Amino acid sequence: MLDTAFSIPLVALSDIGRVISLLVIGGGLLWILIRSLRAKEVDRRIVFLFIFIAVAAPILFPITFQERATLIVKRVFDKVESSPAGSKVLLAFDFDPAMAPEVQPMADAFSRHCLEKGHKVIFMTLWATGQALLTQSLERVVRGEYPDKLDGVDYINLGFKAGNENVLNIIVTDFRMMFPTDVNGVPLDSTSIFDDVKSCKDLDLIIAIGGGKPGVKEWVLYIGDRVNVPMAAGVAAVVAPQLYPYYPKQLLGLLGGVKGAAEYESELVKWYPHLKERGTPGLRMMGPQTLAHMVVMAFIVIGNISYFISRRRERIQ
Amino acid sequence: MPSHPTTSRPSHPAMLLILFTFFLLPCIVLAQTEVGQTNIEGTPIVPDSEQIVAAPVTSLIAADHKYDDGEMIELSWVPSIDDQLVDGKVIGYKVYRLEDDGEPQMITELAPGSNAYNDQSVERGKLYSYFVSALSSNAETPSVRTAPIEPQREWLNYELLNVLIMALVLGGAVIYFIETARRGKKLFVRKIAGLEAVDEAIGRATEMGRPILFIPGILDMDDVQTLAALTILGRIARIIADYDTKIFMPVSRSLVMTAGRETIKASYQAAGRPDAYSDDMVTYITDEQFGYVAAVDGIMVRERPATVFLLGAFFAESLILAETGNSVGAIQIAGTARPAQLPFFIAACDFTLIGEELFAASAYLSGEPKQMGSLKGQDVGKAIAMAAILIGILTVTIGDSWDVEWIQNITTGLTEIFSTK
Amino acid sequence: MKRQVPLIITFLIGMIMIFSFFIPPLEGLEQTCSLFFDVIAVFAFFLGGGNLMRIHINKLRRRKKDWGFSIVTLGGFIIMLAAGLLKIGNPGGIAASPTTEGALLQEIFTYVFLPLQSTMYALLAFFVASASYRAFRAKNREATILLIAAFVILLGRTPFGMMLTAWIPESFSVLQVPNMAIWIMNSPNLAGQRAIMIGIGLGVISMSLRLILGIERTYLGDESA
Amino acid sequence: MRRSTIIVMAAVFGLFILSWILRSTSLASVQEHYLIGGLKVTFSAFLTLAILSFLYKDNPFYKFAEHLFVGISAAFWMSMGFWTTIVGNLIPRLSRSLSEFFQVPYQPGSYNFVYFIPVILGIMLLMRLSSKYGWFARWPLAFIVGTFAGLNFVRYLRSDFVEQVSATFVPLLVGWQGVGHFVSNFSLSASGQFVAIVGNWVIFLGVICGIIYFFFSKEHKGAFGAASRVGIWILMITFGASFGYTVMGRISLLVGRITFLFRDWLNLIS
Repeated sequence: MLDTAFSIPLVALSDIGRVISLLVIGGGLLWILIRSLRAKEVDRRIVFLFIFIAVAAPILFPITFQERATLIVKRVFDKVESSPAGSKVLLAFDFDPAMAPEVQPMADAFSRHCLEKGHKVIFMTLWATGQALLTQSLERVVRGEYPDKLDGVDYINLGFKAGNENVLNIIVTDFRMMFPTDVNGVPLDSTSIFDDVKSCKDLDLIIAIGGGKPGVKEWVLYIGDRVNVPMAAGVAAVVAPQLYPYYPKQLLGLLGGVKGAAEYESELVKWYPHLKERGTPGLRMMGPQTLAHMVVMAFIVIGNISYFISRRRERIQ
Repeated sequence: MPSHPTTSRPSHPAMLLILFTFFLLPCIVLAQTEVGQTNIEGTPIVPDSEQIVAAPVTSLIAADHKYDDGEMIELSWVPSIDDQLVDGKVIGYKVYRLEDDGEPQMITELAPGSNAYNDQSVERGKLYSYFVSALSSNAETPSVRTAPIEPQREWLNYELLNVLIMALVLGGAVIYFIETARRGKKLFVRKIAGLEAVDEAIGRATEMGRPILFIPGILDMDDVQTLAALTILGRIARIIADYDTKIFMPVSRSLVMTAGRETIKASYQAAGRPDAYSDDMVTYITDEQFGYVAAVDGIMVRERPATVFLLGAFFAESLILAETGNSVGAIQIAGTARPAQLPFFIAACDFTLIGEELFAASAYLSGEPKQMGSLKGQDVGKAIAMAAILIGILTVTIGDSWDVEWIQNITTGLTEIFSTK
Repeated sequence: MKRQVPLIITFLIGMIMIFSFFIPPLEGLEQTCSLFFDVIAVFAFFLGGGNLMRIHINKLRRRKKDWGFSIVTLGGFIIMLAAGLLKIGNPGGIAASPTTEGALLQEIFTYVFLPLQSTMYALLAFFVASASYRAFRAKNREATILLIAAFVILLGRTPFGMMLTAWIPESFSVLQVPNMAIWIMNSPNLAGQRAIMIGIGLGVISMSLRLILGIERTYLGDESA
Repeated sequence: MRRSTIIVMAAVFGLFILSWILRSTSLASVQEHYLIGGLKVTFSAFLTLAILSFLYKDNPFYKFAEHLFVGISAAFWMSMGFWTTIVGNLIPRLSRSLSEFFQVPYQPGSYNFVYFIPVILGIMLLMRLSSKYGWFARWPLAFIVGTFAGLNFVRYLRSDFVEQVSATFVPLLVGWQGVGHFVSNFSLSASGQFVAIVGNWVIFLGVICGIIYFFFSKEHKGAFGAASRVGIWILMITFGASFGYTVMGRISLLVGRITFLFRDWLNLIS
């Protein structure tokens, strides 16, 4: 905790930092624009440098924005919120460390929301690299924040199995054939959460979090379309557009990228204000995102200006 | 299952066939399957007067789950009238089962408000009857028992009959046109922009004396895009063998390595130059996506290929590879059926095969009748889709706006054919 | 033997998979095949490891260019393999999950694998920018359409989009940039994605059919082998 | 090796050793094994920067990181596959004594012998490593191709063909209430008829024209050619939208990495 005496210059410092970084980025872009007007292309390394600054500066000197949940996100939130306590929710962590910065905030928000509501949560992953992440995030979110929730009763970690969509093809009719035990070797039959769960048909909600293959599409193809269980998804922004055809018939809602996570978080802290202290990584990430977006857009504009100028010169010659 | 009224008049005989099989057959089957209804003889246990007694559940029905291997019996009932949120006497339900008229055994306990349960622990060849007890704080009121029922095995999942018929129609069309083409009929395939450039791209590499890099995506042999890429590789390797250019193919799956070697070897043999082939042309890197990308990026900047083919299933690496390839000045021909990556290929590569074009490419390159025929077969599928969409949209619009019943019926029928839930 | 047997296997397994979708009693068979596949997939990982060893040992032996780095690969491979297969340092012993906190595998994962993988992925941020500058140019009508759509969505995903067009009254709200972005996602994007999806779906269907029927057999190599 | 290279390498190593010492001292009060803790974070940061250095140009640090990555990842996949599938799913079905050794619950069953089939196929796959019996690998290959061809055939047919067709049945007039109403409300809300109707028309024409673009067996000219051109425009909008939507995701990955460098390594932010 900082003293008030300390915090004032610090606030000022971060303000100065913000101004300076904006000046650097703005000035630099102007310089590139002028170069482009003289029909000189800039080296791609300079473009790289700009993105680095645009992302790094708001991390050092945070900028935050307000978010409001759009319908496609709100529907997922409402489903989790309106399901009766004790509903069985499957959370699939189908991502790897590389994708984690983008989808981990969603995974955390879903886990917290389900546990707050008293749902029973089944965790699993189709990615070998997802299991290590799942271990970490259970340690941090579930055991760290909800120590009174019991393994095997309120939640269970099935871990990873090799075989991609084949795993889904089996659990759609039988969990125990694929997962005789949970990740720690405890037989499913001895856990109360699996008492009346034989297959995916017995779940109340499936939330798939992913962004690659196997991912949400495979969940829809192999599970969602075969069983009558509502399904929602949180995905990396890159795959969200191609999942739109599944909404709202095959997917009840969809969180796309960090913005989706930020929207879900904003809804979550509105209903559960005490979750605010646990962190809202999605909302926090929107600062660097926005600035970097502006830089990318500036580059598109500058690129086109220089293209038109060079084309006109060619024509004149 | 809603039955389909006869008011719709499908013009095509095939459509008529589909409608017939899809709507009539299930009705027949439905009529035959047995439903265990509530047995009137069941008598509730008369409880002590001090006990808080909840009214029993009513209308308990046990029915075989449709279209499975006899693995499930579905129970449904109307909850007890004392089952209310506020001041309700019911604190839960217990489901009991009698196996072949044996002793009742509790199989599960359910929360208040429940009105259904699926018993999945049943076996074929045994008779089961059920009753459900409403629980109050200190008493249990059983319902009447259901008549014994046996879980049934069904031999065909009629809910999926429309998919089966569609499979037969599409499969039939593909096979029919393959046969037609084999009998020597010339089939037309439209130009595919990216492929016109293949010869030129290979020629360029030959002139510059620099290698050609072929990246078959990062998925295994279980993905059709990888297989399509290998088919195209077969054609490209043939040209390369003729030109005597160097080809290099780093892969991220050991099975793809196996298949890639077989493919290139076969092409070199077909070109009459088996001696020029070497196993070093295809190297396995690692299964890990970004480990692979790191290595391929390294290869690109060190080997400086003149031409890069990026054909197959790509994910996030698409842009990393395409931009690195561009930075070393390579001509790049890309193609994938992953819609998410197409924008990056379109932006960063010289030519891009969009979606299905990847599958069509091998047909276009080879000109083999079997491939051309299957393309034509696919087009039949597209025609069916377009016709269905056209009719569906028209009837939905007219039916909704002017409330014409028989047109609405066509919509319902068409929706039934094209949906599976 | 070399060619006929594989073709028969593909045909049989493919047919089982298709028919078990429609015939409930075959479901068990389909699932057993799926489980078989999972096991074979693990052997494919082993084949991959074997190939990796072979390639890099070869490189070392022949002193090819950059052979020194092959030592790094082999070293990393062997250490990680030992850590994983022997569960070195796993606090829970042999029964515990291989990724238990504190196990050597998990440590290497967190401090070596994770930074490498996520940084490699993060390179994309840079390449997106360089592609925007270099490639997103209104060269022709198609490129211009792509550019405009990209620009609207980009703008709509930032708070600036809202700020710029907040003055537009509610009855024209579709012209506000964030709403325009939503509309593009829900209408033209959906249409395009669906067309691609249907096309690819048919492509997959006919390719699968050709494989099962043995019409497509390039992946097995050619007759002569 | 050139002298300048050696100087650069030495300088980089010096800096990282310095960072290790600094990091360890700052960890000394929190961790028991602060030297190792400091080394782990510093090494992670070194690898992160080594990969980023590729953006400038190829260099030995990148080569080191690349080769290390390849080795480690291959072994990681092998280990995970072994423990989860071989030990988790195969051994419990094959052998009681092995199950006891690995402490997994044995699953007896009278048809368990069939699980030797994948083992045999798997071993055939490994024969690929031998040049003489390599052709045996075609059997498991055929098995895999067959499995997925079959699985994909029906699943794509259902979810990406059949379902998508019926999902496109959208009304071209949504609750028509006259021209006045139609042109007076351009909002995206439920009452905005204009937007809803135009949207559905776009879906209708877009899907049809898009499919026409993918028609291969008919020459694209005349009305068909015009429709196919509209199709490619729709596809271009789709790709543009995908690109725009994706940029944000890509940026967040970099945010993750830079946060690691600033927070875990340099301790600049909390």
